[in-house]
Amino acid sequence: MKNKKSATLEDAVGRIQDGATILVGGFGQPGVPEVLIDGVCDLGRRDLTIVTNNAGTGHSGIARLIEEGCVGKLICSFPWAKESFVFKELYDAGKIDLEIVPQGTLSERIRAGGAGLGGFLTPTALGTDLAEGKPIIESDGREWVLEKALRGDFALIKAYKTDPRGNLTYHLTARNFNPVMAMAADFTIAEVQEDVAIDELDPEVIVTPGVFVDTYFVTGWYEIGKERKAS
Amino acid sequence: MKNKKSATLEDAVGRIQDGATILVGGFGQPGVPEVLIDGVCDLGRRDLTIVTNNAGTGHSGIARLIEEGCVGKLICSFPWAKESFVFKELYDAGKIDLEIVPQGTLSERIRAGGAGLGGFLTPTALGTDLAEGKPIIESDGREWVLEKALRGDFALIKAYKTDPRGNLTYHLTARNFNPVMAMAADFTIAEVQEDVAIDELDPEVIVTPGVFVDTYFVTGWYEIGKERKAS
Amino acid sequence: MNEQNTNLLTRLQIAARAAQDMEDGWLVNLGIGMPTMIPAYIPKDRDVMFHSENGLIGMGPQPAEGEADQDLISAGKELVTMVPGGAIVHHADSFAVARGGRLDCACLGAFQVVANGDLCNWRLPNQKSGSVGGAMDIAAGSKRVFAMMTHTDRDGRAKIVTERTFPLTAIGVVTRIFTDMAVISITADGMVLDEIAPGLNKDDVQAVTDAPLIMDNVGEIAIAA
Amino acid sequence: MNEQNTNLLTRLQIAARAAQDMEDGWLVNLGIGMPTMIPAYIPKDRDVMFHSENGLIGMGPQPAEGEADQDLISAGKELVTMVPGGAIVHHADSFAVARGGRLDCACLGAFQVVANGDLCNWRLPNQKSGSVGGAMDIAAGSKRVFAMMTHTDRDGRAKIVTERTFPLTAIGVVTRIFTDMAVISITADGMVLDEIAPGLNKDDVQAVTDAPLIMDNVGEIAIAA
Repeated sequence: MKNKKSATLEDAVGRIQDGATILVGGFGQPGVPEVLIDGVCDLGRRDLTIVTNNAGTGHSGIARLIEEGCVGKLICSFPWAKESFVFKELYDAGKIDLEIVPQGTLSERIRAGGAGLGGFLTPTALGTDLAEGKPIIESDGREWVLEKALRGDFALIKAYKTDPRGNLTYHLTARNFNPVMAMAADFTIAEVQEDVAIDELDPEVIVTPGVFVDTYFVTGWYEIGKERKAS
Repeated sequence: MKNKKSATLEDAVGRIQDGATILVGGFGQPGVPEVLIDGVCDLGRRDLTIVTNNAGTGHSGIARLIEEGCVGKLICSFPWAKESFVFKELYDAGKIDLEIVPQGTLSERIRAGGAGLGGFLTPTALGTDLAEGKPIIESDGREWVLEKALRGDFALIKAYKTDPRGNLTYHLTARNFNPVMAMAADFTIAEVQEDVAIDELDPEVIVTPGVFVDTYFVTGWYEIGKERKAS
Repeated sequence: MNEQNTNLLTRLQIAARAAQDMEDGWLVNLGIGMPTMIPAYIPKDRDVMFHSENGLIGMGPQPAEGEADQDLISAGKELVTMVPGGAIVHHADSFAVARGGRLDCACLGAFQVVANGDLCNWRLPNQKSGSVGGAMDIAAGSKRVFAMMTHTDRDGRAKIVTERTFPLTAIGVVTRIFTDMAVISITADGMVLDEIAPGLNKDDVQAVTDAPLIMDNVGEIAIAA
Repeated sequence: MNEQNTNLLTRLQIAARAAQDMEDGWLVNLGIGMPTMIPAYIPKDRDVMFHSENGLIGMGPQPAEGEADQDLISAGKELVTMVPGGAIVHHADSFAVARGGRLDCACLGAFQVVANGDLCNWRLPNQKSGSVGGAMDIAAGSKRVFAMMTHTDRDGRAKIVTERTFPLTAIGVVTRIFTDMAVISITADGMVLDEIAPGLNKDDVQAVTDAPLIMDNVGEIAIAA
């Protein structure tokens, strides 16, 4: 049996190239794969399209990736938070593009991508600015917005435990977008707090089956949101 | 806190009326809520639309419901199995209607219903008899079948453990359609093997949050597929 | 209006009044700001569960000193706790709860509410972009939407209007409005003034409400002690 | 053809040949019938996981006497086991695996395969209804579809055709065909005869294949001992 473990951070993220579309887990700070993001920063990639809920906090995680000029476009639901000042500065300077997607639509577009669907009909955003340009479909006597599926070339996710096959569990609200993003990328990279032996995870409590995970990197527990500059 | 437990089987299923659309869990025999179905049989309801994967096995579960003349229409993916002879007899006699839906589309239509969506675009069945009459939508350079969401007035599901709030776990492949059906009904009724105290289920391993469950009935373990005629 | 300002409810008082409408057995989503003050005022004999769209069903109060977990936060990104019988789901499932008919009520802040229940709460008209978050999904999906806001803006202009000037969040979803002056229901017959703050009269409220109010049976808001 | 019947592969031999194509690390879905015979023949040094659409990822062989669990079955409704590192998911997630690009291969029985890869395997032409099960979803979603069947029907008619006479399951999905006579790949250039059963020659195969076969480089099927 092939063990999906990456021995080094560079092994885990090294195949990411300039211009890639990357789904990045997290809501606020919990569930953000900060170590993997640091790995991408260290690679110095450019023109990435990042799909994630927030526009980063302080100078760590997504904020660091933005600050170091790696991101060409951000697709998110909540860009304008006080703590996302790094994003605002680059956005105001015209150095980064932004697409705003309602949060439920964002998670559902990603799930649809993961489930091999082309899109879905949602009541969300009907009649609003955020439905502009999107097809409106009538079905069962109601109007719905047709939203398209969204996939990544890569997904960077954060999980709690893994086994050698990449079966994952999560921790509290650090779960958030991670399980749906794990499904929706051509190559899914997980950072995990801890890896355990093949038979240690109860098959009933696995949230992300290992078939969705291409490699994982073990980080141990760390305090989230701390600045960890170029390693 | 309100306990969602039904003291009797009749309490659990009593509000089901003639003509109701009912989602019924199970794939083959695992996960079929046989006790709840027996309860519906005992009520003598008529003209029910049943949404479930199979057309029943032998004389128990869905087969009993069909045999006793409760079912006006069956929506399923796999009607013609040797063990579904009861269904075949009534179908051949023109006493029951049938709608065949591909299995992945069936589970996804139910999930879409549970998720408040109107439908979704799928590659499944494109160009086949089972896409006849359904809208074909072009998106991202491909054609997709637009499938509609499917909800029930009731869902009858089978789970393993519950707490007083109706938080559910499942057992092996008896999970199958049950979690998505639990989401997609106006009133969801679970039969469970065992109920436990409020803090005994780890919040991380709950598969169906209790917010989707309206009431539950505790059955204990039983051997599946046995005939249990009118109680 | 200036002489009446002392009769306006405080933010806590608005939250306390809205809390009285939270029914036993409900699942409720709370927007950021004023709505997050609701839980403290819910009558103790009612079992109300809180849904936080980041996958937390059964959100509890802030943790005691030293008992916080960095991975357990609310949608407003505050450290929180979980009540017994809570559950964790992923984001898509969390929004399935919100859109799928299992959210009994969403209490949301608002910039403007239109007479037909249109909600505007995600972006200012002069901003080219806003932080929509989960507002549109939750507003569109919840069985009921309660809007919470000051009755007028800083310049004294009505926020309950007949035509909106703010970008739309969701069409016709608001069922009740809680302000510092009044409680107003949106019904098939129109906007009904249900209650007014002590010391105000009906005309005070209508004077700063663009939409016409039905004022046949108006009570007084009970102020929590 | 009668004198050649003894050279036709048995169902087990077809399964054994298909098993050689299961690559290390693959996730594979097996249809009912012949495909379920594949696992026993997979080379021991390869790690192949089996997906059963009823939510079982990591399906193992039938249980030993007395070790069956009534709640652990395959899509074919046989009692099975789970391998270490397996996982259980619900039905919608299971089909997300199938349609979402994570299923490396589906091995499915077939009534007819068209030269362009169209698969017909769910209903007979004279039946007004069929049991589609997960066939259409899995065929449409899998990275590769391997069709397994006898080369001809009971009346000796070709099942590999230029125009289908059976109801369609999925358009252009079949990538390889394993029959009792041959292994045939479907490529951008057309159908390629890769291997034939020992004792048969190329023309024997073409004679009972409606679609034209490219026969530039034909090997012999290695029969498992």
